[in-house]
Amino acid sequence: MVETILFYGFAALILISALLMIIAPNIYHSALFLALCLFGVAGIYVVLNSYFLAGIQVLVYIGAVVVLALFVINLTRRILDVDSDQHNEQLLPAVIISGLTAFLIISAVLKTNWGTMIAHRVAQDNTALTGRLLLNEFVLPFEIVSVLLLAALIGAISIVAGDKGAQK
Amino acid sequence: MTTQELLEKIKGKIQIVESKEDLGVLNITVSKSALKNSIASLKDDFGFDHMNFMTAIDLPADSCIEAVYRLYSNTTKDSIVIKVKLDRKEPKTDSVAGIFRTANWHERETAEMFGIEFAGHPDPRRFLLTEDIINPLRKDFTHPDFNPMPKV
Amino acid sequence: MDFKKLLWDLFYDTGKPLSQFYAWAHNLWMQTGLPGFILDVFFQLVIAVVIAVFIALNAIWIIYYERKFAALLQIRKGPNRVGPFGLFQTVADTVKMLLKEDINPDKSDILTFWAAPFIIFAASFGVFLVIPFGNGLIAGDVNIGMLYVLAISGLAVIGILSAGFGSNSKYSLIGGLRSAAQVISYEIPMVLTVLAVVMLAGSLKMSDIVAAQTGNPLKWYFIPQIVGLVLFLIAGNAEINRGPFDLPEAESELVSGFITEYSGMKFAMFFLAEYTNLFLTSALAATLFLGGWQGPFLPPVVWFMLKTYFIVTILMWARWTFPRIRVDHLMAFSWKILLPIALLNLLITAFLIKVI
Amino acid sequence: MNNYSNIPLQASNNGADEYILNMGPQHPSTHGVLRLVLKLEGETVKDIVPDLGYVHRGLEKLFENRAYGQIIPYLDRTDYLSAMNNEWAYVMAVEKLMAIEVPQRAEFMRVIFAELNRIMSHLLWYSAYGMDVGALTPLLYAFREREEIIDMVEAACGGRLTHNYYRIGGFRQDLPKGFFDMLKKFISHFNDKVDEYEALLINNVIFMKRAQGVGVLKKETAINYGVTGPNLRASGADIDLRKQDAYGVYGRLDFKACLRDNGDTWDRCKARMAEMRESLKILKQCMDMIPEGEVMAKVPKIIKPAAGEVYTRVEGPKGEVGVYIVSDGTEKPYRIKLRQPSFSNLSVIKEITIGHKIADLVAIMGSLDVIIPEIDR
Repeated sequence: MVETILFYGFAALILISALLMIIAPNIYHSALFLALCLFGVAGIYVVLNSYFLAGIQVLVYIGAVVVLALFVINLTRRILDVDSDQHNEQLLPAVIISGLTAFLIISAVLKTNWGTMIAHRVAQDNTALTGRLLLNEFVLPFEIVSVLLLAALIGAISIVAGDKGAQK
Repeated sequence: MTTQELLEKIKGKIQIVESKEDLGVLNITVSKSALKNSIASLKDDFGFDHMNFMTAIDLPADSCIEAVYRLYSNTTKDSIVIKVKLDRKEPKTDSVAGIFRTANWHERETAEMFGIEFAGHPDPRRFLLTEDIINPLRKDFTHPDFNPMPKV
Repeated sequence: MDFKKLLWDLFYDTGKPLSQFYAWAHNLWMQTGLPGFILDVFFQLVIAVVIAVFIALNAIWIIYYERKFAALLQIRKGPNRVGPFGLFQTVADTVKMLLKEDINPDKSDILTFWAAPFIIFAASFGVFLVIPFGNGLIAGDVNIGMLYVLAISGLAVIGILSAGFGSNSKYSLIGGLRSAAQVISYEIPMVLTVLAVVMLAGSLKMSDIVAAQTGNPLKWYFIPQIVGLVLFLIAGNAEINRGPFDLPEAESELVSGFITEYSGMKFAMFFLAEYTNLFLTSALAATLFLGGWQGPFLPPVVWFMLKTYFIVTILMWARWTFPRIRVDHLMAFSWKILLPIALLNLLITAFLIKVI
Repeated sequence: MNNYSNIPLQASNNGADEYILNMGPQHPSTHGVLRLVLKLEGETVKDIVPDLGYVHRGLEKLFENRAYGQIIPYLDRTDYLSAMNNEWAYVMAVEKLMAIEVPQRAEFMRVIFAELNRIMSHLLWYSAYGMDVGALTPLLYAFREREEIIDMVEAACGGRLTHNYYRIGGFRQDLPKGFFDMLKKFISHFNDKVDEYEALLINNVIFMKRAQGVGVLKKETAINYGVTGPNLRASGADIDLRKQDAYGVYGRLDFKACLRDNGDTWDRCKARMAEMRESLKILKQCMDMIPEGEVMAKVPKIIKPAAGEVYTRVEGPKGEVGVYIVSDGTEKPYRIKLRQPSFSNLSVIKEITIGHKIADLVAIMGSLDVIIPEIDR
């Protein structure tokens, strides 16, 4: 009962904020609504008893990704132009790409046999479980992903540093 | 160094129109065209490396404005005053801001106070005053808002 | 019922009488046949109100304390006019704030301008959920406690950036950007030091971390983690943007940083959040390194407050003594000094845990 | 509104990272009403244009309508932190013009008050500078000692900020009883206090990191810009007017000019700290050497100098305080020009701040120790 109410509440939050994010004329507002949307997703995780995932969702997606987006908006917009135009000329490619993505998602949804996929109720304290899984069964993918991220990090640093060197 | 010695020394390099001693300091007057060269020469050849100030004096009786430059040498501890007489109606002279960079602001202030135009000044904007006050340090300056104190 | 025992329990083992009361109330509620979650929601609202009142009172006290403490350091008297020893000075200031005109600057972005103080305040408000004030005196002992703290307190950055953006002032913008950069940079050494403690305790849960340190002061984590404590204090102080890391509101450079355009109640919200954050950082330091509410003789709540205010005093001392650090030094300090030390600390801790 | 019509600054439009920041005239760290228009890239200062004149009072015009004796109080209001140094420069000029011999006791008193003023000014600089770099406590520490000096000055002349004590030919009145006891007490403990200031702010690691190597002012540049005072000596130029001109009785006193080598912000701070100690030495000597006697020379009732012009200067706390008087033989001066140190000291700011951060700009501005009424006059 409670879970159902919470689920629909968070789902509504996600959908509404996602919609607002798309139609907001101000790009900064869009980013804020994105944060709200991601917060709703974290709420869904809480409803599903995945506290760890919820925490990570807030920490990484809101605390890092959205903040980075806000940061970039603050840095790149013309300082005193409050509204920046979000309409661009590349309407056709945008329509094609989003259409393809929508097709992918919808077909995936349709092909999945939802009836047999009732979630197993995970243990209450699944944080330790997650940790154990990550470092035992899935240690190889975990490490590969971290190496990949490290490479990306070093690449980013080298791009920035190389740019500075060229300026001097 | 006494002023006489100093005068003898600089005579060769600088064309002096008039010179006098005033309380132990040599006062020389140079012509408008020779001003820039004189000051450059005093700085480079005679070691006058410090410009104390630059200002002007309005002399309506002679219908001229005197620009006054005061230089000081940190090594020989001599002072010298260079004066140049400018036409009061259209005061115009060369800027020495290229030689002494401190002259930049001093000249801007003087230009504003006396209406002198400094040719070749790097930044000839108004400096301290608002636009409506023109040449306040000239002797004949009046301001519409100025009410003199009643005589008691 | 034994009244004396109840009193003892309330002071020393607060969780037990509270859970008994909850069970009793729950039973009573269930007899009415209404769904149980309504009662839970009601209790949660009560907890929220209690926390809000606590935040307000605490902020009033902590501001007074800071002013008096600063006065002590600066050989002056501090507030001494309103009430006995100037105790009501902050109350008077708060009333003044409430009555002041709330100005929206021209061309400000109303949504972000208004949202910013609330986001910042909500972030610091949310962290109170997992602060263990005493034995069992914890609003929600979630099993990701420390992670929750980091995640929620990280939300304040959005508020700060929004304040910088929404004010439509360059000073605010620079302040907001500075602050965000600072908070993000210092979050990393902070997480790493917290991680070392979490490894020692073997749990993210706050009550577990406190319990792992036991009542014996020699077992508190400030002994194995003395480096961690120092790192945590530095990083925590930087996270809450207080001197010597008060660059975002650096008065002499940016007027008041991201708070420049705020006035009235919204300004007060920023202040409230600042002092709440000060309290929270100190409370976390006390919980993680000084054994939380544990201690002999005195009730746990008193111990907790004593420890917290001890840390608060240290942070205030630093604020009123040091000059402000420069922005690029600040970044370099985080990335080049704090981060390697924190990593090393984490490594050594992990190594020692495995060996011993 | 982008009202920078008279400011020759333009943020380049192609890159979005350059912008104009208007700092002042009401800003916590511009020391009065100075407006700086900055061109910034991120936080780095690309260009800087000072906009002055917000407190211009037309003093030089006022002087032309005042008798010689009436001018002294106005001078207190230029550099109000070292009023007596300004007065000294002026009365010295008139005395030189009229060839008045000042009594010995007055000469020593002038040195005492000039040095007290110097310490006062440096103390206020120290406290304000602490605020500039974000340390709030130095303010109170320095004001504690400044208060003692002000009490002394108040005992002597009745004024705490604007003294109006020097007169053409000497002093308004002799020192009060007990003045030297106060002075002795002050001298006995002030040296320790300077140590305390250095420990609290100047030698703090955070501050040293901020100040060292920042805003380097080369000796040649400094002289070319007419920078004087501690700012110049911090760059390594051995120029102290108390030594160069040896006016008053400075020739008979033993002290040294406080030189530093690098000319950065930190050196300027250190130079001032050392100068306070030197001033203390001078005060000690004056206390021993001061003779009894008159404090006022024989001066005619109506001061009417002969026609001529004179320029005298003293070493104020901020640098060369000069007064240029053109007299036409009447009882009012024909023209007075005040040459004050902050005017030239501030003009160098563009030279030494470009390429630094805003935080450094504040630190450099503070270390130059400018005071706006001196520039605007």
